[in-house]
Amino acid sequence: MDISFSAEHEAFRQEVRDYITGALPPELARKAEADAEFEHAEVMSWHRILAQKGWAAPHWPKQHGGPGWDAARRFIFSEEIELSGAPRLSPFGLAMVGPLIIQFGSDYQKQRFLPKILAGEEVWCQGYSEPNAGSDLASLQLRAEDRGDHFLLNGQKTWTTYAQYADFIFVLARTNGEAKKKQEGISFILCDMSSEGLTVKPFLTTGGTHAFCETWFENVKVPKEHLVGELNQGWTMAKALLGHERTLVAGIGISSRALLRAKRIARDTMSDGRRLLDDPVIRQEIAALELRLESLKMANFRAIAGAQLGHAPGPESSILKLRGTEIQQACFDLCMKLMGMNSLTWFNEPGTVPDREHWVPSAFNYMRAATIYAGSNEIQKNIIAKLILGLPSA
Amino acid sequence: MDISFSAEHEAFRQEVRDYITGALPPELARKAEADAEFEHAEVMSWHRILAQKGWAAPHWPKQHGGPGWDAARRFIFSEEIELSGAPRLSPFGLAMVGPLIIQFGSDYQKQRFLPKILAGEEVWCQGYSEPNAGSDLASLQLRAEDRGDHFLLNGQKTWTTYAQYADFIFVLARTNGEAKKKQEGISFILCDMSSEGLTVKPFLTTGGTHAFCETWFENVKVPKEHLVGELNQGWTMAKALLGHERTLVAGIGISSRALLRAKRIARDTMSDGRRLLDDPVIRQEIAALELRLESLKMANFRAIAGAQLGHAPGPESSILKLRGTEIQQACFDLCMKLMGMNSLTWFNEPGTVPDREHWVPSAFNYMRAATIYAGSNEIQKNIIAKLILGLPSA
Amino acid sequence: MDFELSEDQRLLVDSVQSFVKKDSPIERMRRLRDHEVGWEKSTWKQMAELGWLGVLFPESVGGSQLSFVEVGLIIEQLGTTLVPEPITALVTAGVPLWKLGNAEQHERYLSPALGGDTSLALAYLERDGRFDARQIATRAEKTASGYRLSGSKRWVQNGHAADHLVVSARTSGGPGDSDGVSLFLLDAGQPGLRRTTVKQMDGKKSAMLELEGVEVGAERLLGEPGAALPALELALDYGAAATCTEGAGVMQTVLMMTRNYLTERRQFGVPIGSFQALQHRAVDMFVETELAKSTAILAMLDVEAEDAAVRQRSISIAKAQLAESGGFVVRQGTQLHGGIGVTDEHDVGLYFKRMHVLSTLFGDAHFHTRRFASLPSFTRNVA
Amino acid sequence: MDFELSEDQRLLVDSVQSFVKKDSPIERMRRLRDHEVGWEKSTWKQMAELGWLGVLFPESVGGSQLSFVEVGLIIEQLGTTLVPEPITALVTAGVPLWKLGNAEQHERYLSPALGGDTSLALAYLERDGRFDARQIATRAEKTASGYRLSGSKRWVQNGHAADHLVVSARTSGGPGDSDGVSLFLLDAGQPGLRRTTVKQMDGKKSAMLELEGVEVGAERLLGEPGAALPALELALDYGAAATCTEGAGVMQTVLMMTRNYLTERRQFGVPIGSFQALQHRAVDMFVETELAKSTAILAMLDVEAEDAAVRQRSISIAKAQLAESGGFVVRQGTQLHGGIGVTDEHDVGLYFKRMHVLSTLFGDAHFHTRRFASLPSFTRNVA
Repeated sequence: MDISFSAEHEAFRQEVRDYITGALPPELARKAEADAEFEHAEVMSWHRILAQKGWAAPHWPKQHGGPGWDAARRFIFSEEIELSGAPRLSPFGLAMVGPLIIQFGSDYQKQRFLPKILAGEEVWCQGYSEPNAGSDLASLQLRAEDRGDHFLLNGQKTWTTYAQYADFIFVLARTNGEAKKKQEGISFILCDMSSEGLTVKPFLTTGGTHAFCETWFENVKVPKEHLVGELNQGWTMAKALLGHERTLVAGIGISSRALLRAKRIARDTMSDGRRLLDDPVIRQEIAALELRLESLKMANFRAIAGAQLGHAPGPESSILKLRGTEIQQACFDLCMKLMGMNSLTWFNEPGTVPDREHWVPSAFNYMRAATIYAGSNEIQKNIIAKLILGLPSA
Repeated sequence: MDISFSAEHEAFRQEVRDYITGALPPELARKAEADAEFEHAEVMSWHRILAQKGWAAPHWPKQHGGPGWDAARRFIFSEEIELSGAPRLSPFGLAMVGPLIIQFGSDYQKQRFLPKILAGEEVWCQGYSEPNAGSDLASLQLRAEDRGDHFLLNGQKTWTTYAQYADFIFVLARTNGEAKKKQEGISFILCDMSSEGLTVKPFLTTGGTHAFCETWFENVKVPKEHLVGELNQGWTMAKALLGHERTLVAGIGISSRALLRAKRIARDTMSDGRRLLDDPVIRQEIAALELRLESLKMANFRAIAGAQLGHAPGPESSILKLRGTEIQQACFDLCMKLMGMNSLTWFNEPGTVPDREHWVPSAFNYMRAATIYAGSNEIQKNIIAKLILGLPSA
Repeated sequence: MDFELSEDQRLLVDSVQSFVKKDSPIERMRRLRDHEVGWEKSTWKQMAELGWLGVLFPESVGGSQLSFVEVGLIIEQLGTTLVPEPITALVTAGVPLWKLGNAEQHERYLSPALGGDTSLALAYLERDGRFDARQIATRAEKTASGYRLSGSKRWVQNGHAADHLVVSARTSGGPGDSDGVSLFLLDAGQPGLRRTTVKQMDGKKSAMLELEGVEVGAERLLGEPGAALPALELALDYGAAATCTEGAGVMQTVLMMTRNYLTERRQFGVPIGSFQALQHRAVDMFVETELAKSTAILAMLDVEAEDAAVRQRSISIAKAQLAESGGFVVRQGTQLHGGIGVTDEHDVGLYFKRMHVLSTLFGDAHFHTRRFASLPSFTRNVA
Repeated sequence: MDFELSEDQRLLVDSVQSFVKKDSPIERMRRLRDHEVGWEKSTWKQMAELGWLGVLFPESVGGSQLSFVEVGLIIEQLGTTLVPEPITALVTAGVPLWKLGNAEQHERYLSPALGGDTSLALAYLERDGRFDARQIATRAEKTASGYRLSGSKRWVQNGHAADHLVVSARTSGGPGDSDGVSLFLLDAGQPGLRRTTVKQMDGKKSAMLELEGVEVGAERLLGEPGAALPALELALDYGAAATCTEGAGVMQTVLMMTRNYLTERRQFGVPIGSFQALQHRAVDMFVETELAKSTAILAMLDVEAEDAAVRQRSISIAKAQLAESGGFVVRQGTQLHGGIGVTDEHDVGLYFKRMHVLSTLFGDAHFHTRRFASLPSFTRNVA
């Protein structure tokens, strides 16, 4: 057994760190330092920088433009990006539909879509949830009627994050309303956002930033060649997509960065004539959270080591999203607590509080979404109860 | 609004406190000081002392030998007994079957049973749960066949606490196996423990003390006049019994006493060359628990004030058992933590640790039962979800 | 012991409930959070006419001097729709003004506020002070005709809109000393006073103050020089009690909002409120709400206790419980709403934000737990 | 990075698993807890013959010097049935004996223990020391021929049965000093040494020691006088690592026991494991178990780190996590078993008790969280 990254991996980490420091444009670096929310254009500019380096899609195979990294390198890269505060690239193309197309897509789809995803020339969003199909995704209602050479889409998707910027959306749509089980009769379809009949309404998060949208489809035509996989096999596609990169969902770097921020706030905040960091109660509280994060990191390392050997994700990987998101929230809760009255600030009031604290309240608010999106933690627990613990269904 | 007990009530508190100090025999007082487990005979001797004073059954009406106290006095009395460490009297006669007989019993039952319960001359135990009917009490299987002038009981009861000392047991038994709903067809029956065919096997708790028993009924004859209420109305009886004294279930005095114990342990334990009580982290932790207890106490006061006015128990009373038992456990968890290595002690090793700490590990272990017995906290939550929040059934 | 409302109190609660329903539903707060001031003078005047602003203060200054219970009941109901008018600021600035001020000061500064014609603010927080009113560096130097104030104050609730401000400054001693804290009355337009309006997370506004050699006459001093700390700490406990009652209103609202959502929202063919794990979470929200409501009553009653140690103990219990219970209730309320809970469009986020602010104002859980543990009552029977 | 077991390690785990199944199921521990000693010499010898006692130690003293990973794997499996033989005591006493002892001391005290002919104990805790090895008042005065030891030691694990004891005492300095701590080798029957056997909560036995002027020769001193603290602290970290791995075995067992109970126990006509609130609780148990298993690996590997600060950091992470996760898992495991969970007849209570002991031995969560926060790594990039 060996718990440490190899010398090669550590050298890689240094390379990544150095690269980020050198490549991140000054304006982005300033925002990164404050953990400010990046504009979409800024994210895409960083995407294109990484793409030039060949690092935009760490988990794509080499023949499609990936860097050919192992699981450990992918983890290190992801952690370093998170630690640096640099923009995190939109996952919908790179981490979701891209790998699915690589696995199940037609040659046409591969040629048409992959290069532009990789280069950051086309932006994607995800059309899964609907107003009445959230946790119960299989109840989705968006209809895709077969009209010979095309599908005709009618219905609504919600939580279509960054749809306002997207060139394409991938949707789960009902292609057979008469299937016995809800999960059957669903297809995975790629749709151009500029299609006639497609409208998008973005709305604000509680963090005060734009992320989610609602997207309506009214007689939207989609060519047949935009079906991924077989007709009515969309559920299988969706499950395959979920299986990608399950070792990166803990957000270790995000939490580590937030925790370091907490310590620095505690260092720079006075209370009772001493640094808050030197208040034994505060120090113990910060330490307790860091201990939890370190524990999760170890679980994550186990998962990576398994992936390195090509093993299927073990039980330890199923806890990463669950505890990872809880710890991310706890880190921002802690920052808020340490900020005291400064935690009342809002991001559109620069100068009110130190730069380091400026975006914390926004993140604190929006961070509540972490335990909701990508399968709420309640749904995660249902799955673990059934699949790992083998507990009986209700 | 007024949050404080009246001067009269405060005087009553002092009277109770003085009385306990004077009346508790020295040997019991010594055990009380250490929170040692009392022998059954010791509990009964204290029962008889209280009975002579007329205080054994605070919540019985005057005509049956109760002291005629209001809800506030009953709370104060209960709290002071808990705070003193004096034996808590067995509830099965005084608090459970006694009030039920007063409410629903026949004249014969009242005359036959109540005086001896009050005087501590006959000991009772409870026969509700069965091996396959715990949380799902309505599934009970103990049969009581109608044999003209008597019932014939066959089956088994479990968690018959203190059955080894009991003269009588009250049971829920199935008198109609063909009722439509499980809750129907159950009767509430009083049974002499010396009956032929009745056997008891006591077993140890994890605290190392005797409490629970299993009790078997093999063709046990019970005279018809020992049926309480109507035939097949046992479920109504059981529910009525649960409604008694819901303002005393939080165990405020128990937790207060355990918390004071924790503070004294912290005062007398050295760490890093100073008292543990002066360690800021420890002090904050004790304070946080005391704050929770004080909050629960306020909720309890609201419930008492309502009962004083004869109101039906409000929503605040439903939380008393739930949070009360959690806080009781937390208090003993805290004592154990403060004891450090001394928490490894066991009660049959006197002299190993200070008297104050001697029984803590036993109580810490057995205290786990608090969130299980008298309707597990999970069942309590089910009830609140349905009855108070009105959430839909599964 | 009696937790029943009197007939008058019940009527008062009814009237506030009908006000929030009719005149200030949550949509009003939502609209006003983008407003420069964040609240409306007409509504403030309406509240004064309803008799809500003066309940705590004596008749001599235009109040009805009932008790803080009435204030608490009003604020609790206003909390159910996050009504933005600055009543808590009136209480915290008004209390030291009332306790330390002379008749002239009362007439000039307090009475107009109780009449709804002006509003007040209390400026006591500084950068390195955290929640401690003694940790101030602002100085008030004696001049020939009065005092010259220099320093800065932060997060002055309603400081952006107040006509008059009660400002703490040292007339002697250094940061952390109990003696030497004085309170002064400043006008909003006082020369040398610079106010910067800040939009808070909860949509309310406050002000950062710079005092650049503000010259005031001796008649602006409240009470004896250097002796204001007890009244100031009393004022902060009044403020804490107010946040506890407002928090009770917030929690009760989020609890019912969540309960209703669980009942209406369907997934997997059933209301999600039929899922046991969610039911139990809702029950925990209910339990925490009841605990916080219970300690809010404690705060309302004991804030007026004669013995400062009794008052501080009860306020710290209630404020720490508010933070714990409130934090839990709004977090779980958000979680149980799922995706819509983290959109700005849904109301639960407004309550989430406000609850964080309430937990922080006048001392967070860490501050109050420590204060609780430093009182003599904590080691009673242990010494 | 590699968490795979080697082929040899896998075989080792298999052999321990088959041992606990066949030779030492939980019933054996249950029987032995009423036994005067609490463990059996024949089994101890058997373990030695299986090669389990010497894995950590060099071949020169009769060991096989693999690594602590092998020790940890053995102890983890032994933890699944609470096997009572004193391996952790052997490790904690054996490590300083190995590190500081000379060849003669190794031969006389260490080798027989590794051969299963004797057992060892480490006596370092005192009344006012809590978990800190430096806070000791026991003194070793220099005599003509060696040392005279006076003082008392508490909670010496296996101290009641050990043939030889490694005992800490001050040759200089006072409580709290890092310098001046020395370790001595005592025989069980040493004149002036009084041992009182104590039955612990978890059914194991330990000893309280009184050292009433115990005279020993200089050859009983381990290493240089006054310089033993680093080796002693190393030994305690080995002990902590051992409790982490044993705890992992305990948690995994309670998790599976609970899972099985939830699957088998029926109420309301269905298995209670179909109730969502109980399912989610079981999932939380699973999560905590996985976290503790992960940090147990960290402890196993880093306990042998050359840099003491790295070792201390990893051990403190693992030990604090053990306390948190373990406490949660056994509490919920008990709760989900309902009534039978609090009877002495059911096994879950045995694991509940042992977990408390494991959480406490070699420093509780409070101790390790504080140690973690006092290491330089805690303020790296923050200074």
